[in-house]
Amino acid sequence: MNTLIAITGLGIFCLLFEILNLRKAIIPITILGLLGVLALNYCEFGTEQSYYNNMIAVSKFSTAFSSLFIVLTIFLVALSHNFYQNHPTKISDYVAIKVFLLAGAVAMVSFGNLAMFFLGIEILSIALYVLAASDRLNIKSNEAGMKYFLMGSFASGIILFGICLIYGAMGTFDITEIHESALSAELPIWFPIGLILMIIGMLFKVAAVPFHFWAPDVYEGSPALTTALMSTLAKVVAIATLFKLISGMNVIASLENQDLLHTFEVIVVIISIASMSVGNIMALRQVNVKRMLAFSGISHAGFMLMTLLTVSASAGVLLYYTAAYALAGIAAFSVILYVCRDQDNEDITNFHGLGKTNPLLAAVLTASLLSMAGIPIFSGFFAKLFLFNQTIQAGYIGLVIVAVINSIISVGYYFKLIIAMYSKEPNQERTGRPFLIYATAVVSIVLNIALGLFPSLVLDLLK
Amino acid sequence: MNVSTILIILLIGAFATYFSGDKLASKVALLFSLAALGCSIVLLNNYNAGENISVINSWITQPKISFALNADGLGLAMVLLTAALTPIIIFSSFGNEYKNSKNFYALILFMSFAMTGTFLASDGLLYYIFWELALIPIYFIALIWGNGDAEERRKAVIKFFIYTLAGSLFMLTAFIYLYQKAGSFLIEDLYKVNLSACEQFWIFLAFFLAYAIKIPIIPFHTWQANVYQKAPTVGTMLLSGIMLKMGLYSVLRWQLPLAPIAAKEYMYIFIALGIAGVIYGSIVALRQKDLKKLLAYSSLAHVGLIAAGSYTLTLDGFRGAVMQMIAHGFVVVGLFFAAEVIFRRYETREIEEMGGIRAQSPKFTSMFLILVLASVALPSTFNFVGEFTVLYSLSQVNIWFAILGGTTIILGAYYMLRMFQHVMLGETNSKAFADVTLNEGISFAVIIAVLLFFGFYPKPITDLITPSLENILQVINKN
Amino acid sequence: MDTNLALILVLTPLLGFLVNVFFGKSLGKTVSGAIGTIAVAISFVVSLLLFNQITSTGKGIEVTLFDWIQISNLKINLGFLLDQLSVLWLLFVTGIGSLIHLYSISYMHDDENMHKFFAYLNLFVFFMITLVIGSNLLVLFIGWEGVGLCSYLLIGFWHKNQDYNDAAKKAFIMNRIGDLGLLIGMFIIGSMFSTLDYATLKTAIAGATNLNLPLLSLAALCLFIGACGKSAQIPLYTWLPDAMAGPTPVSALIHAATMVTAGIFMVTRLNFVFDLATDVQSVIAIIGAITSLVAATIGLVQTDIKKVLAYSTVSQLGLMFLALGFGAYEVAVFHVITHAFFKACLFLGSGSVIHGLHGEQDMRNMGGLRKAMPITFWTMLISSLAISGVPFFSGFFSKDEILLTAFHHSIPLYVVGSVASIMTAFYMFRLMFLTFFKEFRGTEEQKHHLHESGSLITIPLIILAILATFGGLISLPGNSWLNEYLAPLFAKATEGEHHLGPTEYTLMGVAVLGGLLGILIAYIKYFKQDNVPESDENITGLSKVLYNKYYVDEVYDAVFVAPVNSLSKFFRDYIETGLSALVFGLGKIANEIAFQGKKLQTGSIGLYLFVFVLGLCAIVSYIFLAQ
Amino acid sequence: MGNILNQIGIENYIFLSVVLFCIGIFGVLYRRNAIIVFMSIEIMLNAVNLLFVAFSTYHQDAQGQVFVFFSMAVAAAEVAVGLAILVSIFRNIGSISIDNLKNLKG
Amino acid sequence: MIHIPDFAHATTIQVIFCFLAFITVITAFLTIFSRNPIHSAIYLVICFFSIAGHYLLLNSQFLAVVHIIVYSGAIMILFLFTIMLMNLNEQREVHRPRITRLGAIVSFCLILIVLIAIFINSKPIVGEYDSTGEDFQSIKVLGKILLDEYMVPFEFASILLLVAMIGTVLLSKKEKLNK
Repeated sequence: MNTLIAITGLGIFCLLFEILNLRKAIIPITILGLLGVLALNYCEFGTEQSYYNNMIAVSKFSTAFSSLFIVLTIFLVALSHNFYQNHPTKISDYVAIKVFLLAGAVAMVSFGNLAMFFLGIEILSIALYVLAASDRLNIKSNEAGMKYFLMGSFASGIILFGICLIYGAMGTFDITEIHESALSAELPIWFPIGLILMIIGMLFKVAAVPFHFWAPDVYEGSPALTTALMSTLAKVVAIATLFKLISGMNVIASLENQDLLHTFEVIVVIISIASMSVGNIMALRQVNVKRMLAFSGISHAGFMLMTLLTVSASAGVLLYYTAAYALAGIAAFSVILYVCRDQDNEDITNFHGLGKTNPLLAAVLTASLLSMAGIPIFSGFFAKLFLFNQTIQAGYIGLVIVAVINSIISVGYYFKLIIAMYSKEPNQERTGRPFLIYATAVVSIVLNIALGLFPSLVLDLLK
Repeated sequence: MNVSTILIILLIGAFATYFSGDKLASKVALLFSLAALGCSIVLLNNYNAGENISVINSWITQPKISFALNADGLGLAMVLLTAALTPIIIFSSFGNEYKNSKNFYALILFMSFAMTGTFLASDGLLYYIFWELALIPIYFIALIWGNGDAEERRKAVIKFFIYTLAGSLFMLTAFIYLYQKAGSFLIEDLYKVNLSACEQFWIFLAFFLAYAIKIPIIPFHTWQANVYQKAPTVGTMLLSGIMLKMGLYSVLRWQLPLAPIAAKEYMYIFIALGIAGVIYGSIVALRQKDLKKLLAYSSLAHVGLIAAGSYTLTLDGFRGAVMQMIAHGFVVVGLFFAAEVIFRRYETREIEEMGGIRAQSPKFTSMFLILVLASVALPSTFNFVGEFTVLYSLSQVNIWFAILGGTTIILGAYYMLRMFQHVMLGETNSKAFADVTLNEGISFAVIIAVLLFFGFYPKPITDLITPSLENILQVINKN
Repeated sequence: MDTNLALILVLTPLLGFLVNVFFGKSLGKTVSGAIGTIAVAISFVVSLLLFNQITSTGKGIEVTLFDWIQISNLKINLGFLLDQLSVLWLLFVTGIGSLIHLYSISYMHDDENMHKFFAYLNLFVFFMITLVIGSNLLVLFIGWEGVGLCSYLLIGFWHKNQDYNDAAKKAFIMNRIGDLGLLIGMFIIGSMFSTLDYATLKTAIAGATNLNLPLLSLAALCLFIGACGKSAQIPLYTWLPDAMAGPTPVSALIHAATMVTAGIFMVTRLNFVFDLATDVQSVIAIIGAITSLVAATIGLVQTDIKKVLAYSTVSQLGLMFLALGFGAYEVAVFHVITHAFFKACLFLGSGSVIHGLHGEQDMRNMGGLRKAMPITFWTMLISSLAISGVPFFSGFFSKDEILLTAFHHSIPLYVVGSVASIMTAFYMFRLMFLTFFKEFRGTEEQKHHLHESGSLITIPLIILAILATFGGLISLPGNSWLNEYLAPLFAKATEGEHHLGPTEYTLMGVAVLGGLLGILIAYIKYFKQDNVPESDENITGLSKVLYNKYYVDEVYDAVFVAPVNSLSKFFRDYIETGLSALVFGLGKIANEIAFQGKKLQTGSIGLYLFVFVLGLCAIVSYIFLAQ
Repeated sequence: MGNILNQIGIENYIFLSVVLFCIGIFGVLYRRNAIIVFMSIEIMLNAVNLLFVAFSTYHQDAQGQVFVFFSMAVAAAEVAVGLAILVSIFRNIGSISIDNLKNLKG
Repeated sequence: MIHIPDFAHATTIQVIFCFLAFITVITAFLTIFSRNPIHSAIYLVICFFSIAGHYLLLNSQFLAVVHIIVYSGAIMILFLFTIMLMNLNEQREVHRPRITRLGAIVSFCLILIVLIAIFINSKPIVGEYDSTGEDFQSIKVLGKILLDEYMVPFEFASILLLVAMIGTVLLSKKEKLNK
């Protein structure tokens, strides 16, 4: 709860700084503030408490994921400095929106009441609509914003409908109560329908097939930093929320009660397989790196959805996977931001010869791509390992084999980028060594590798 | 002192090389690789003295993964192979200039590190990690410092990477499955798992896919020739000299003991595949125009035989396979180095453009010839010891295997001598060919010395590996 | 003491090799030649000592150096067995070897790589000694392959000529085919008796109760294939004539006197195995007889002086195998020894001729050398008489014994052998007449330089001629020292000891008459009628077939080599690319799907939402309506 | 005062709401004019709001109605942002047809 | 099963419900089908009013009022302003391809059938709808719940609005480029 309040306060401070003409201080202060929030959040870890009539329920799950979100936001804010250099008057708005977005995100994983969940997801979505369209003179950005907005509010409508049906069945919005009564035999069918509709809405947010169409377009059109945010923070938030919804409302047991569990699992398996396959195969032919990473994100969503098959045991795995994925994503995007800052597109050709001009960044990007591809010592590998382990334990060996095949396909496009960096001649001058970008890139990839070397640190958090 | 020391030396070496700058890199790398060699020899002594040189630390609690390195005779033999070949490979590259040599040599040491780890790891997952790690450096070495048309090279290298990764991911799946049964990735625990025949079949197949691609066994070899051709010679040496042996070693260490029923059941098929590789590789090698490609196919033939030996599930087969691995490691490194020596002078790998070198460079010719002869397993070279043992074990399974596998001594002689004839002999070449330099000579001499010494006196190696191979055999035959 | 002696025996040639390899160039030609010769001579002296010891004690010496290869059920030592057979072989290997080394000092003096030549020769002797004295089959195999290697090196000694290199390669590969057989034989024996050691094997076989005879026969057959390769028997004989590409001393040493007899040595060594495999023995006899006939017919029309001798060698080896096939090992050994003497002499003589003619080998361009090279002529004449089986020369005794043995076992094979000997007599004298009689047919320049070779060449010739003359004394019919000497080796009672009765004398007479008949025909054809073989393009009919060696090379080429090569091309061009395309194909399929998939991503919100709704409907209806 | 649902039945509210919701979806799919599409989304949200109120009565519980307030706030916020985006698109390309938004594809 | 109203004996409330429902659905359709955006907006306003009527029918007067204020008063005005600002009329509307319309109709029918079918399939609510008699939807109660129990979401909604505000400003603010 304190975390949420602190984050909101920080957002408001950001706006105040603009008024006070302390524009230069915004980013450092925000970063410091977020670090403070992180510390605060860390202090809350381990306590199980609910606040304000169970509006906010702090648990290990929520604090752990909140910490991850905060860390990601720190990186994203750090990257903002260079990204918004040409928009000095708007920087406070951008940063504030990001901080508020974080507030929404934290609310989404620590909600104790569906109202908080809905507001959280709407804050997140609206902030993203704005950020996606924020390059207002750029038609692509407009288009991205519009597409995201239209489809996002459509999905919001469906989520809302789902919430409504759940309320109709339960007569309450409180998660704990829902959890308790989810097993009662007298439940009207509204409850599972509502659940499914909510889950579908969340599947849209995580960009799972067949609700994924927006992702590549929006990722491509949005300003690069927004894409970074969407592909790391937003995706992680969405999947974590979905997980929390399912575990928090006792969905599995409830569905089992109604003999729907099997079909539900079939659906999850199909969506997971479809997401992986579509994401990976479609990424093969992409020339725009952001678009490629969008498809890669779709495929990772497919992987993450596998945790839904083993909800009771896989919270730690999900945390680990999301952390690994998001950190690699941050590292990759900081390099992309650097490379494409003066370009009007993000085509692979821009990366030619990066290995020669900026070996460090090239190494970071390589490492992050390797992590996403699941090559050992990078945390991406362990993430996949734990995930596969969990899934095989649950008996879905076929799914794992499909996942394995998909991992193989994914190497194809990740390595396209690596090859471009190392084996082609540089086609442009790359000057400047912006400190924040370098720092973000290096720190995030170091964190990623550290996670790989000591997976237990994160994995055992949610035991 | 335990086995992790070697790994630490190599890892530090990789970083030290990177930070030592382009000028010093090669020397620093050589120094560290020699240090690793020294360390492994000391460890060998300690091991022979009965000291415990294994390491086991818990690493990840859930799932239970340990940082476990265990050196038995087999592992040590392979580590020694790696440790001995790495300095030779590094030293052999002294005649070449590489751009960004600090990266280059650091990658070599890193690869050596990963391969050593593979040979030592006694935890399934740790093993897998090292296994995959070894892939990355060679990928970059081939991609960045390779030769030939850039586009072709990219294609070949990416194919190699994806292909090998594909195989190993199935192995990973198998490991995870085994973990479910054993509750641990430790090799002892995995050995104890009781699996049904059907489960074993799939496990065996998954492992086979990984190893068949890495070794390679036909028809999974298509990456090999291209990559060997495109990679810089150092990369080719690493690949053929050590990395292939990872696959073969793993067959013995992991595949067979983990799925013994399947191994016994399908033994004939896999032996047949190995032998098909022998014949096929030899025949394809006959008409190769590119020297490195020819050597690649010869390698295919040889490893086919080694694989066949491993799949016989007899002590002789195992022993012969291991000895042949070591011998082949040295020989193939030497042969590729010979190709490189020619390339340094003639700037070509096309056999047609060579010839008439012998008259100009007697020393080189002699050394090359000895390597060629070792490669065709002339008695008194170490290769013969290995090949004889393997063929003997095959004959114990079925005499036809020995006869078909034995065609390698005919076909091998055919293509190698044919190659030698066209590369070295004939009317004196119009282009001048300087005889080997001292550096080059030392590399050759070391390799040849090793081959001849063990050719006459393989006992140290036999004694080293036999107990551990017996253990493996015991696991295989436990039920 | 014995160990040291054995080591000196083996290692001196190796030392000579090493010295010549590393320092030969700087030592100068004469010195390196001398080193090579002395190294072999020392071995010869040691062999004499050993011979002495063995004849006095009558027991073999066993030397074990160390464990070599460990295989679960058989342990292979690196060890030596010096018994009657091996010492006998040693004597003529090192003895003739020394002579040929001596000869080579002069013969090879003009070659820039003379030190290498001696190095290789020394290496050969080293391997040959190893072959002979190895205490088990695998040590024999070291030598076996080692001599093959040296043969390869020496055939291709003039490496600038690719034809020579081809010949060398061919020799090596043909040998390797045989080696595979030998290996398989070893495997079978090893698995049957758990040993490859001669002595142990012998006792094991003697003590075995229920032997798996078919398997043992298979082993014997495989071993015989090995022998075929090394000793140039059908079907693996074609390398030997080609091997004449090497310098003539090499032909004398390796391809006449020593290496090619390794097959006979091996069979003799393993007589206890072959004795049990009677079917295989018949095969050996038949193949030996056929080889001897076929080679002899080819030899009839060859014009290259060395080729004639080469086919003669093949033919004689065939005769030896004929004897082996009948279990008459000591007869074969006897012929090996006499053959070594006269054939070495013949080769060295021909070398002397070639040397004198500066490399000319075609007999059509010779003639009348008798006057210019008297010593060469006389020594060669003696040897020719010996090989033709003219009485009281060494060849007479040995050949006669073979025919005698054949007669006792199989009349048809006897006939074949006899015909082959008649032909031998014919072509040897054809050679003599064409080379030494009549007028010189070469160029004026050659004629101008005609001269007798130096003493280093003639001395070995003379020694060998003497041996060729009197070598037969070691096994006179009815009173054979050799048979007694070798008797401990053989499991069965000796076969060669024929009681000399009327039949035997008749047969002897027939053989002598046959030999003389051959000489007579040659005399009439090439001396009286003054025929000179036609030049290549004019040869027709049967003689064309013979001249082209029955087109065996061509047939082998068409049946084995060409298919393998075209298979290789096929594999390279189609299978490899096909497999590669298959793997790439998977990637291409994925790419193609991606390409099509991209079209689905039209950018139209309407479509996206449509799919969204469809997905929603599908999921909801699957969960709630599908039941 | 009796429960009004006794006379109408919660099912009917559900059906009405579903129909309305589907009309909203239909509108989103059917129209290309972005403004009308926004309106259709509003219809969807209103359909849900209606159901909330009906359920609120069904459970005799005010929480459902409270939720409607939040839902309205969300709707208002969405519309504001959506229209802002729309306006900037209109400024850039002079059209509000979503069919013109097809630059990003593939 | 669908409870078919017995029109003959329909109570007033039932009649009103049917009427309102009819209005709602029809105007919703008309909103979509109108060529002129202004007409659409006006139909939508009518639709909102009819929904407010439903609220009144369900006895939640406060919500009805708020609904009218927010939707008709605020949101629709925003729509109308925008429409007018852009000077939209029928001519602006591009021709819709037939496939789009077909797709829209198909998916409409599909989702309608699916959802209706599910709800019909479900077991009907039997028995009386209980009425506690307690006041649960007066302003007083609502205020209490909203500002007490739902205080946090209430506050949080302010952040939502703040974000929307900042966002809107951000999207429409012109930058001084050369600063």
